[in-house]
Amino acid sequence: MSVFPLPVALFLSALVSLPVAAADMPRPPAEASPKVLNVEIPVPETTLDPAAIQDLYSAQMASVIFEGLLGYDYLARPAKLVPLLADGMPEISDGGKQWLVHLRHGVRFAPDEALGNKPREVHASDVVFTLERLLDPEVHSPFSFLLEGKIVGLDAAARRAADQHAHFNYQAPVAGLQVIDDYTLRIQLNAPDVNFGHALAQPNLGIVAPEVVRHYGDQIGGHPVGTGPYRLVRWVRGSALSFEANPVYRKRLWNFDPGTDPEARRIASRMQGHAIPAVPRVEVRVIAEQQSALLAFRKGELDILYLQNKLAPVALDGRGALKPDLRKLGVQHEVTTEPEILFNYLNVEDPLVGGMAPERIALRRAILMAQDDEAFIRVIRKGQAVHLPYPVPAGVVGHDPAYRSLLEYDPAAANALLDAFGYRPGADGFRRTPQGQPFAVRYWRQSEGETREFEELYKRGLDQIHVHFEGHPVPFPDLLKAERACQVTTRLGAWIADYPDGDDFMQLFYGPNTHANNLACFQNAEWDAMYRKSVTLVPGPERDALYHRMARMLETLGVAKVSHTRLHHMLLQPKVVGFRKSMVSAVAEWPFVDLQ
Amino acid sequence: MSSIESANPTLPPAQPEGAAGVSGRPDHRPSGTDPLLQVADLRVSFRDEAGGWRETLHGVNFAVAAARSVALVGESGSGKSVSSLAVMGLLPARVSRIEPGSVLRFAGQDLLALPAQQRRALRGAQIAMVFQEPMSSLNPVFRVGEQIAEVLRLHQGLSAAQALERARGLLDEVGLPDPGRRLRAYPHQLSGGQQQRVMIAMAIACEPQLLIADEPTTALDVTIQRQILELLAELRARRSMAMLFITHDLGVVSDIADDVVVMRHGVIREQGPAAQVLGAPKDAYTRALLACRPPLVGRPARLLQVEDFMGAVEPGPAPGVASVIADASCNAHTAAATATAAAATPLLVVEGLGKVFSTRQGLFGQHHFTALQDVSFTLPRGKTLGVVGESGCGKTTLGLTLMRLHLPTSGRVMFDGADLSTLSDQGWQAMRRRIQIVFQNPYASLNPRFTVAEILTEPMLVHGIGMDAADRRRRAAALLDQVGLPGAALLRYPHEFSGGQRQRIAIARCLALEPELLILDESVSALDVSVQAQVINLLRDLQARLGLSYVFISHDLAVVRYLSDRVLVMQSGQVVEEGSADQLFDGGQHHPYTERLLAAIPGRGGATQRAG
Amino acid sequence: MNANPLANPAPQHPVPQHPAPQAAPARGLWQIAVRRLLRNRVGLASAAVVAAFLLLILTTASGLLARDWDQQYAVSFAPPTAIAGNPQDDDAVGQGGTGSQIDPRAPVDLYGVVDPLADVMARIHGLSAPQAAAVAPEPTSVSGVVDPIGDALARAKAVPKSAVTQQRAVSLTLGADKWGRSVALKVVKGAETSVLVGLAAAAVATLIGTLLGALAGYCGGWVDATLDWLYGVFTAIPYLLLVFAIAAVLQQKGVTTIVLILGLTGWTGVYRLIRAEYLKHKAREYVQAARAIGASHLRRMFVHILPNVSHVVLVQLSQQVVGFIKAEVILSFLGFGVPVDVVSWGSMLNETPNELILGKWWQLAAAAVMMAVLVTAFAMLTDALRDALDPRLK
Amino acid sequence: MNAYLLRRVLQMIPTLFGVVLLVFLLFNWVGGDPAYVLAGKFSNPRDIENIRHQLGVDQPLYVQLGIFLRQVITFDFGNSWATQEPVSHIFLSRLGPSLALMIPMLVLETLLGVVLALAVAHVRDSWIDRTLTLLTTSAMSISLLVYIIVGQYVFAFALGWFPVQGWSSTPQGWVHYAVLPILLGLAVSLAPAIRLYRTFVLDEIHQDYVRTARAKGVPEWRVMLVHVLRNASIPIITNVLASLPALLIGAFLLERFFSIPGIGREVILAVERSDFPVIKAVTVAVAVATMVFNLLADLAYKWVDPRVELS
Repeated sequence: MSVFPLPVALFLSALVSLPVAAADMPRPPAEASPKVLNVEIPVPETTLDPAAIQDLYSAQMASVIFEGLLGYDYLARPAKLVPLLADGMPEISDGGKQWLVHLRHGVRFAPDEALGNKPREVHASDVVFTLERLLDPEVHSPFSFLLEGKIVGLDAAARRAADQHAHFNYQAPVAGLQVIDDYTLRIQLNAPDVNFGHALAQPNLGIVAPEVVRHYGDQIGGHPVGTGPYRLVRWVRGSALSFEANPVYRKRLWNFDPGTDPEARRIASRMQGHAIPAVPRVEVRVIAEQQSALLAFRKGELDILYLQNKLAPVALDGRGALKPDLRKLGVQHEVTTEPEILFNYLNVEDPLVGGMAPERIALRRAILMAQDDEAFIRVIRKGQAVHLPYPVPAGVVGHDPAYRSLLEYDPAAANALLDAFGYRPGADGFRRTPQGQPFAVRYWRQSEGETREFEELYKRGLDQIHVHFEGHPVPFPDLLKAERACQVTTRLGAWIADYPDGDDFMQLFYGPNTHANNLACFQNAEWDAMYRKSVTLVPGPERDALYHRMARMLETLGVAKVSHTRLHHMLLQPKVVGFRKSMVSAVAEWPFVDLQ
Repeated sequence: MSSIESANPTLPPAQPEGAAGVSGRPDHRPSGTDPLLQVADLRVSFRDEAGGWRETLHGVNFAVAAARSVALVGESGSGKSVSSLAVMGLLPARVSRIEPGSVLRFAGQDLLALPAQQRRALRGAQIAMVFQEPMSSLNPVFRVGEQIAEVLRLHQGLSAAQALERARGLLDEVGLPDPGRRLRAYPHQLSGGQQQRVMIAMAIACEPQLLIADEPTTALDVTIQRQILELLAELRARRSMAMLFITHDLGVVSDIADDVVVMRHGVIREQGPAAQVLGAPKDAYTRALLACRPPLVGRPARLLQVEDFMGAVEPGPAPGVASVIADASCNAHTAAATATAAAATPLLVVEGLGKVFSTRQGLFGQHHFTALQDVSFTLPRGKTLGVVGESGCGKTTLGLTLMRLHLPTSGRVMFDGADLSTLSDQGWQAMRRRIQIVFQNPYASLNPRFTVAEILTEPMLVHGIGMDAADRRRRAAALLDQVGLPGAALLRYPHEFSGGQRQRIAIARCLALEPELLILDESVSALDVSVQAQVINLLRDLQARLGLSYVFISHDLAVVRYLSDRVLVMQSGQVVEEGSADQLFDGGQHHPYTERLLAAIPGRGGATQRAG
Repeated sequence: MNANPLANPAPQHPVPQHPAPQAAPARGLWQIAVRRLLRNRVGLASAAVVAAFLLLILTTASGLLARDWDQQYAVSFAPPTAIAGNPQDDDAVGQGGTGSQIDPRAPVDLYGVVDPLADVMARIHGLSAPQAAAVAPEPTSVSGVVDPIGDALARAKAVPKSAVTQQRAVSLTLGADKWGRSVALKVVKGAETSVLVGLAAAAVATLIGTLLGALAGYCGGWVDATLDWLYGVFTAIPYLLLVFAIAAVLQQKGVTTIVLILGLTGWTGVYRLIRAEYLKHKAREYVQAARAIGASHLRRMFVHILPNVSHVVLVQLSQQVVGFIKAEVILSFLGFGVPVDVVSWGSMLNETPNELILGKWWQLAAAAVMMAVLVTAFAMLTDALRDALDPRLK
Repeated sequence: MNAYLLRRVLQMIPTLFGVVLLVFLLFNWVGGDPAYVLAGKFSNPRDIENIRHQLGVDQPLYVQLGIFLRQVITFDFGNSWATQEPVSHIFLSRLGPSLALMIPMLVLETLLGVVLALAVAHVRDSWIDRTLTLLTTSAMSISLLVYIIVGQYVFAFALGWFPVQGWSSTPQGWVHYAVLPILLGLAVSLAPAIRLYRTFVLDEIHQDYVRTARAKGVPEWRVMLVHVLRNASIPIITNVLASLPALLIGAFLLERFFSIPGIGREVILAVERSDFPVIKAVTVAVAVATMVFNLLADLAYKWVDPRVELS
């Protein structure tokens, strides 16, 4: 008279099936080998195909498996390009249009079944393949912009494939990509481009082997084979990744430029001459909920924690220093600012707030002036952000720490401005348009995640200037779509540096980028002319002056107001040495750290 | 002797005394004078809704001597079941209690003083019980064999195999054919009679000294009822058990009991030897119970009712009510119909009526069940056609088909010259008010959320009878009067009425439409005998006054005979015999099935004749 | 069942009793149920709690209470008064305070850009010079121009920013949330939203379920087959995905959307029960009797059967309310919560994971306790209702 | 029996078609356009168009529906749009953690629920029963979210009894990581289970056969554990089987808070990314599982209740 045979049977079968599933899983830390670096990422990775990667954390993972021709010096501030797979920096000629790259000898792809389980040396043809692949329509790389319009003949080849819905022809020669020998490549650009070196340093242009890509077909994202310091040994998608030192990695020693920074010099003095990578195994876990990550760090389950500013008050005291309990444990703390901007923009094409009539400009400026950046930093960012009025953040070429905004928080002035332009309050206390129509400003945000408090703050701002607020959370894909279609009235935009140059930020308002990155849909001939001129200038005072005018115009016309940039707190267990926050967020630091 | 019993000529002999001693029976058999079971001043209270206690047994005294059979007789609510459960120790805990001072002695032991453990050891071993509903009283998910074996293993410590072997013998003893196969059957695979035999086998398994049988035959068909009674009597004799037999049917008593205890409202009205109580009842209530059953010979104009003996409790239809009925048109109409009844065409002619139910079986297969087959009869105006048969014979299907609540698959129903089965929906709606039905269960056939006024005015509303709400209400009051209920009842809800009163309301609802034909589907079967007599009297009264025709469907032959002019005997969807009511009961040559039915009437030739 | 309380359930064949019509007033089944409910002490206490909540909701809905829940009363995360005086300034954050030092009126270099609103801005800045003087020593604009909205502007500036901060309380009865709003007011106002969402969604779900269930159970045949197919489809789709899908269809965010999401996904249980009830009652003799007297289908469905299954509907309704009040919390977590200008317990609880780890437990406690009290009371009331309405006990 | 099975399986087809149609309409009609997510930060309309073409979402709806139907029939949903991981692999690899969490939870819930329900039903209407009813009702009225937030904070962080989050499917890892989520899930689900099973048991306790058993002298424990339980297990088993398909989606909140790579978390991710192939596959799989388990429930019904005829 057994009553529960079925559930029991299922339970037993589940137990039996566990060891099978375990083949895929990382070992728990309890039985891990002595030197293991445990790190977390807050968002599940998507793919490890460098070309297809679009998110930060996948890029970080890829950055330790793949290497590009160039990279960044680990210690140098501001960011400094250094050769990685290239043997020395490229030789630039033809007024900046011709780049001659020499490849390092003896660099080998990690063994893989696609390569006959043997390591294979990297040749120039692999580089060509990698560059071409970024524009292959079938890859639809989110980072194709790195090369788009830049290399002679490459765009035409890509368009041919796209128009005919055909495969990209990797056999057909591209005029701008000329293999001279196995170790030499000549790249011909359409126009001089001072930032092309940054493009080559992106993890998305980590060099891949054509045989591997062909072997795995659409599953290439699950089989990364690169030349980098680590290789992926276990992968539970969206949950955990285990890396081991790449056994065929070339001999590479710690040798970075600390400059004059004392902290960097301290790190350098300790680490110079160390092997790269120093830690044989890295365990990466996806921890979506922030407090889970912090709790895990406190329990010693994580070695490195990116302390998101929501939780900063738990670990930091009022002066931004570690709290005593953590200090007592010997936890190390590193603060940097993110190379990013967060900015409120208003859609210049919007039927309600858009247009260049003075009263519309006044409305936009009033709305922006009602946004309390200080409250944003204090309440939402828990103080872990820095007010930033300028579109180019610190650490990025072109930044001006002395810049002052025209649109600082001043609700009284904003009210006066609206009064002056005839936006008079109606019976309900909310302002009407000068024509006497009631109106509401629709604030967009993505419905997932924790953007609700952005909306709350925005509403508090509008409440102060008696403008009717309408919240509009939508799923992220819908938000992107609406933004590209210039349907979003206003939103808190965010942009993180793809490469550490001001141009990466200024292009956000370039007229022709409307329906792409120009989210405010701002199109102004004068501004666009200035932008076009800025692209041709080498970073320096002349370009800075241009940038200042461009930034100011965004304010006078009420297009956008840059708000802040986040502080990036890294917490490190005492045993972690050699850590310095990477200047480029997409590059992971762990090949360069060691555990005591 | 039923065929089942006679199929087993070699019944195992009763166990000798010695064997019983081995099986653990305590050796203090009561002496000749000391009764086996002594119930003295038994008072039982139940918790009422307000949380207080209400006494329902008011000091009951009776005794069961060893090897004697005592019948505990009473209508529902008399306390007879409570008494038996008190003896068993099965009264529900927390909501009931036995008041101090009550005495329950069994075989010299004070039952109420026994620890629960010993009390439990008595149950099933020395006092066993058989219940009314064999289907629900058997555990549906265990095989019959396991259930019988359980009691043997519990009380006699037999091994599983031994217990099963004993169970097989017991099934054989209670007359179940092929006991080996039955052991492995589940209760639902057996018929009601077989289930009751299993229950009895379980009860006698440990050779109890006392068997309590609580209405063990009420839920069964008459022929089965007869067999079970015979089986119980035989077992009792063979095993010299004492038996406490609980029933509402005095007819059964004469067949089975040595002594009779008559109860009403928690008090004992009369007790004594069966012959004395049934033959020369001293108590008015006992006399009433005996008198209110329709007699099997003769046909008095009116059945005697309890009130006739004990003074009015419920108002019956006062004679001469018809003259005060307000709605004259109603009577005019029916009176006219009655006047022409004899000369005109028969009201109802049924020709070759058939009904087949189809159920899907398997992927494509269909299973056909023939509920009615080639049923034909004629019902003249103002007359009553009785339909008798056991459950499943198709008599209810016949009634529903006449009402077009089922559509016939063959044959036709001609009502006043119109073929009902071909009638359009509109035509049927108009015709519908002329044919009405009264169902068996007065508790289920009245909408519990309607007041009596709503119940009575609804048919008028649907058929546009009456000028306005006030008029309809007036008519409703008149209808109540007609069935002998006070006008104040209009404001009340069905649950406030007794079964007999509810059945009157159901009849009044039909009368609201001034029908010509009433189909009475077991309409008095669920009622206590005393109430039954009232309703039967009412029906006869209404027929006389309004000229109604009845199709009276029942399994109770005595009632059918009393009410009907002609009788159909049905078996398996077919009419096996038709004839006038008196013919059928005259002792002449009949269809074997009819003979069986007649033979099964309880107490035939016994108590009822005396009463008649 | 006073006459025979042996309580072997035989709902179709209760033992007859003989309450000859008495002088007592007639009692319908509803009155009996109410009387039974009144006698149930636990049920009565629960009803009192629920009634208290409903009263609270009436006061908030009418604006008598908690109208200004959105106002900033205290400093961010001001603790409850009871535990105040235990300063937690160690996690007050200093680094980001830079914003407060910026003077919005200080002149800036336009880098040669022409400001289309230069005149107006100059006037505004000039007018506000007296207030701005303290922090902006060099007003650049002309003064003395009489501005038509000067009064309003002066009023607007009468309260300097720093003063506002000083006025804010350092502790509140139940503490404050991150914006300094009173948790007490939020939890009271949130009750309104949560209960209304629960009631409205339960009404929608029960209405749909009852209608479809009645149709399917009563009509049978192809109607039943079609509705059963629909039921099968709805129950086969995982609930979570159904929520997402319906949320996607509804697009708009708001309380109505939540009600519809819950209602459109929650009807299936009611449907199944009501369908079964209708199947059962359709065969009952009182319905057959109604058919015999010629009552129409609609009449039988809604006049005869519906009142007899209404206790099932009522119990379902109150069970759904309980379920939906809880579901609103999960919807909030999934991003389908109430808009920011509305507060509900779900939106409050959704803020708490981050707060708890900061040691700010009071919002979590307030919302969780209020919700637990109401939901418990409602559930107990539902139980009492079911007992009171149970036809078996008649 | 075989005919019954065949008919039941055939009956699943229209339901499955309804599921397919509903999911297709709901997500294709109004669901987000994944191309915008996949195109990345720098994208232009041409990129979007290209991606839409590659995903096939620029095809007419009926063609897309046809493709969907083919996918359902072959049970091959291709690759995830967001990660290019084969959907079948997503399914298989995420199922383990979900089940490793949910099955123990269900087993414990059922066992404890039944034992406690029997105990409570045995002392029905006593103060123990009333107290437990109040306790379970209160326990049920607290949001799942509160259990998780507080439970994780108190037991994992403050007390340090369990790891805060993480996952591993080795037996040791399971003991290490799964215990707290299972206990929290149990804390949430046990109270409703007890209440439900209590009503099932009470329904049986009032049946006539229980009285018969007592009249036979069967001891009270045997009445409860053998007679009552066997009958009460009919609705219990049905209930347990009916809740099995829900295991596939799992306790997504638990998975999310404890970083458990189960299907529930994957579903939310897929919806956030408009990863239609994953959504479709999960929906269809759960729908099929639901129908299969409904059938199993009916068969189990037949198995425990000899009265049931399959027709």
